[in-house]
Amino acid sequence: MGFLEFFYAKNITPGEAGNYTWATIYILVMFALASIAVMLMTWLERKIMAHMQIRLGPMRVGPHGLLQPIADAVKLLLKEDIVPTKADRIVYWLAPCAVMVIAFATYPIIPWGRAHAVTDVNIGVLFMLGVSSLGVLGIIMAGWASNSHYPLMGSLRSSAQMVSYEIAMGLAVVSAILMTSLQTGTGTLSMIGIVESQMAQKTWFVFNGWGLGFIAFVVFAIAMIAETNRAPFDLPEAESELVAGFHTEYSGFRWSLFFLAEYAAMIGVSAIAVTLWLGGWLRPFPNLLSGNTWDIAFGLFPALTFVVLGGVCIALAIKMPGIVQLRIQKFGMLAFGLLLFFIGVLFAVPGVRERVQDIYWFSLKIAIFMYLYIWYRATFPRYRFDQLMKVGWKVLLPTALGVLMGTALWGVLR
Amino acid sequence: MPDETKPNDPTSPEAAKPAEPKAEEKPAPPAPAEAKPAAPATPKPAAPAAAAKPPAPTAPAKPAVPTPQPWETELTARLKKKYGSGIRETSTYLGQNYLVVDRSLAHEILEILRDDEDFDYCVDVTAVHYPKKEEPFEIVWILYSFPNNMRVRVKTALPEGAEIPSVFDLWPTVDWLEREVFDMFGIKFTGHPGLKRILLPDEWKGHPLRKDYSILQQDKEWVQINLGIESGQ
Amino acid sequence: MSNFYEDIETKPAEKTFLDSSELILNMGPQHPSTHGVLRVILKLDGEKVLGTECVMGYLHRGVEKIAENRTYVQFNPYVDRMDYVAAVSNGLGYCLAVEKLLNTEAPPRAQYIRVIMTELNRIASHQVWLGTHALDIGALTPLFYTFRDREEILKIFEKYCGARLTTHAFRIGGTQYETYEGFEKDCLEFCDFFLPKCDEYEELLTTNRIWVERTKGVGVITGEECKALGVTGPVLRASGVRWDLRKAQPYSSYQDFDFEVPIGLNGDTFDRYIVRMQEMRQSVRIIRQAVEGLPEGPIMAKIPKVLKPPVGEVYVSIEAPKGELGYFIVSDGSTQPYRVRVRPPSFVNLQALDLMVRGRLVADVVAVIGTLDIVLGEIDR
Amino acid sequence: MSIAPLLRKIFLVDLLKGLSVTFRYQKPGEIITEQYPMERPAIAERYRGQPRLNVNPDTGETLCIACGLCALACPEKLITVQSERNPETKRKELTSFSYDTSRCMFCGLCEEACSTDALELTQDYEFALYERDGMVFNRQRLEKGPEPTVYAR
Repeated sequence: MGFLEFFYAKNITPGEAGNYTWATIYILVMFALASIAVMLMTWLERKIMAHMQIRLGPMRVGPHGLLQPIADAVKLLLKEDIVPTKADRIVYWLAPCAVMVIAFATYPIIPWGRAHAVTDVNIGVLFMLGVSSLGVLGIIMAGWASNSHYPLMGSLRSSAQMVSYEIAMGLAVVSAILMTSLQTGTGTLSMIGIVESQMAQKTWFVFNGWGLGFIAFVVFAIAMIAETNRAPFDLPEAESELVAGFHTEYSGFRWSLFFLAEYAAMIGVSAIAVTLWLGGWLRPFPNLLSGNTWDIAFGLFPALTFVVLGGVCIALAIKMPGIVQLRIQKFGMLAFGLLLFFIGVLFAVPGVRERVQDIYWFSLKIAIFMYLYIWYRATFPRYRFDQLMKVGWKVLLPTALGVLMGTALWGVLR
Repeated sequence: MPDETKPNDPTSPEAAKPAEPKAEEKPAPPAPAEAKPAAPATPKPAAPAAAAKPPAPTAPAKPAVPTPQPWETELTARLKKKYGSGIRETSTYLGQNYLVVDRSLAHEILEILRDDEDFDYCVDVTAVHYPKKEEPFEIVWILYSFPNNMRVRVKTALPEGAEIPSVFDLWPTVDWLEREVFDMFGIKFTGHPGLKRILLPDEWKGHPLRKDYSILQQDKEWVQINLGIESGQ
Repeated sequence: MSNFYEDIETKPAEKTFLDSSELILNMGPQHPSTHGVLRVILKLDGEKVLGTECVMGYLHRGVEKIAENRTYVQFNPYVDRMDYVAAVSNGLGYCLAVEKLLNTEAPPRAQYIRVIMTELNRIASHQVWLGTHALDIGALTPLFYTFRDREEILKIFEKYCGARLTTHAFRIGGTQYETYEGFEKDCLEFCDFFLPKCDEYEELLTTNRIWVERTKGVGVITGEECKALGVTGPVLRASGVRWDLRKAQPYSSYQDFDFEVPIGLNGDTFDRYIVRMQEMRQSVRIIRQAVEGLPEGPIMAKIPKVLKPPVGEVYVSIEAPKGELGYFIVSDGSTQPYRVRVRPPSFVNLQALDLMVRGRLVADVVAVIGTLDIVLGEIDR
Repeated sequence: MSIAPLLRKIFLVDLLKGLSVTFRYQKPGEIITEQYPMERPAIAERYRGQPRLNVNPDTGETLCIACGLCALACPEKLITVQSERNPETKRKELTSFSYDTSRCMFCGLCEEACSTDALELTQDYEFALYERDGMVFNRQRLEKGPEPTVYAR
């Protein structure tokens, strides 16, 4: 019982408490949830982009294509594994693994709540930045090992791109970290520490420093798109130029690893942005609208969201035309709606409510980023390589430097 | 089904000479077709309605059989003065002007047309194969003048195996067009920077748009070697 | 002027110590953005293009040979299969050429119907171009919007002549089909529907900084180079030459309509984009005028059942969406053409690719292929 | 550079404009996808689809008079009409009619050539097959006309 009690009572991460059992459980759960999130993300991306493009997107596998990611996974697993004859086999084999491992390596320190991280690393942000920028290694390995022109060019583009945006990104992060030192005089690199510092300063860093925080945030938001090779900076895999870029020669499950890693990395860098500028797991207006009533009101949000989602699903199921062909889908949709509904109800239970809401707010903020990723992809054309470099070095880097100095100045003058 | 039409065997031979615009064998240089345009099908002789500028106001109701009319303008006069018998024919047919020139003069005349007469755009280069003729290939350059909004066709005849100077130096546009003519007819253009097949594979044997190349014919050997199938049909 | 080809050939690339050996990149024949089965062999220095060579013929069907073995009427459906995106324009060119050979003309009503159909087709063709061009540059979404609007045109085609893509809409001497009930209404409704959508495409692209950066100054070609290379159509007009066969040598009663020929100034990809966008709007104008002025009368000229054009040859060209589409037909007096030569605009325009991309980046090759608006069915014939 | 374009550039107005377009289109009402087997497109009356040899609805006799005009008109020469002269009525009677849909390009020339409206290109477009065998339609198949496919799980 003490086992559960720890989870329920303590407000520190298992890593801090030195509880290995819980740390392991956390890692496993996080890995599982991240995989589910990635799968959901692929579905959402296809769905949202389809709607932006006046299409329906996947509709056949499961109700509204809900089971499409699973079908895709099965398909990819069953596909023939093709290795080019002249490929460097070991590196070719290692590349997707490396990309995948690196993408998921950032997850343990993402603070989904005060207690909902595997551990609190005192150099958290540094670790995040370092590990996420390692992803380029896997891409270069893939491009090199394929022994083909398109992947090679894709990986070259990717390495140049990631290295250049890394700098702007780092500078933007530094300006946020500067802000953490305002209250206490000593800044922190710990992910949890940064959020707590925002709590202490009674503001999200994005609104801090007369707009400087916002500019830094925008710089980071742009750089992180480039960092994850997403549109409009998706040159390494520009399908109209390089077919599929660094993973042109990959197929089947290996390819799907790249795919998963891409989404995992997206969630990872979004988590950094959320932590640094958007108040991490903090609910909106924790100071302004404090008090018991507001706590309960905001605490009910997760429950409400799930109930509403469930309701939408049930409504959709009822609205589905009653054709024989759609009967299974209809029941599936209904069941899914009910499941969401019950999850919602469960989240309203007082004990669960408090534990869940941190995770909920953090996830919601990440979800907004994910939506933006998709939205950008549906809207923007792709930059050319030299223009990408120009944006990185001539626009983002000076801006980030300026913001950094501005923040320092602002911190002194304040 | 008649795969092979008989090109130089029109229904009535006496009609052929004046009506045929391609009159290479004519010995007398400027011999435009004005004599006896007796057409085989319709007995009505040609109305002079056809001789007009490009947007030709032809009579739509009753189609008279048109014949090539002599084309006399300052341009042709200048050319004839300079080249005399080198210009074999200057005619206009259905409002479309054309010159038949000696093949040794073709490049020179085209150059003059480009430089002095403002035909700054070479629309097309193509060829027609008349296997029955002594000089079986006819090369056609279709020129257009942007300043004068005027088209002219320059034609010349070519015997089998003969080469013709490329006009790539005049209009770079003929690069691929000449390659296509070479591909389809086997006519060689001297001075072309990279004369090789364009639409067919490089190793293909035969030139498909020649009249002796049946529509069902193909390079069986190439198909067998490169596609690994018995026949492409 | 004539030797700019050699200029480029002989101009040595600036050598630096960073230069490495050349990379040969095979773009196509299976490549997402070569618009079919075009193979472009790129000689690269890193990302910089040192030279290109196009390899074509993967789609060669011998259309010109087929023509020699079909009657004049029978060959008509085949021309639709050359530039299948603008099938109606192909049909119009062929019909006009054979009519010229027969020394006849379609009746006014047929001419007006032809104008309406051809202009609708021009819009459809430009929409396919816009969608795929935007897709090449990385904007995924305009493709769907343009195809949605093209669908409306295809519906009109389907209702009018029973086919959507390879329409076979016109016959020699006029048109086979009388307009269906509600044809005028459909066309006008499309015009009203289309203009706001056109603005929407522009909202997505024209001012977008990425789009502008990707297209401005890319693939520049001057008017003189265009003329020397025989490049026609919107590419020529974007280089500042106000030349449109519909104005220069009007056919099919284009002289009746009031429209403008939009031109560009810089001859770059952005200008070509603007010119084509404006052309779509002008097409709408023409359609409106043609529908409102649609005369009554027969739709078929009196032509014999078996066509035997007199001996002779004609060259007739029209302004297809991609440029000057010409038909050079030689008749020997029989029922079958002795020789049909198609002057394909895409084929000639594609020659400019090398000039336009030399010294630029790989990404520009994609943009330039898109902006040339090629259709491989027409190039390979 | 004047101030307005500069500001517009800094505040990413051009990008936001584009974003607003895609955002607006997310409404489910804008979707134009047809879920094909469940939703059928409306086929125009003049659509040129699967060929059919019409019979007189009253008598069940074929309308074809075996004149062979369709076979002549066909650019692909894929129609063969065979007939024999009935000694009693002294009229040609259709014995066999074959139509190779695998080579057909649905140009409609045969339909136009038919003087009795016997050969017709119908509105049916669902006659794809898994093998080439059934693609040459014989007289029975042509007279039977289109068989709309029924989709079921």
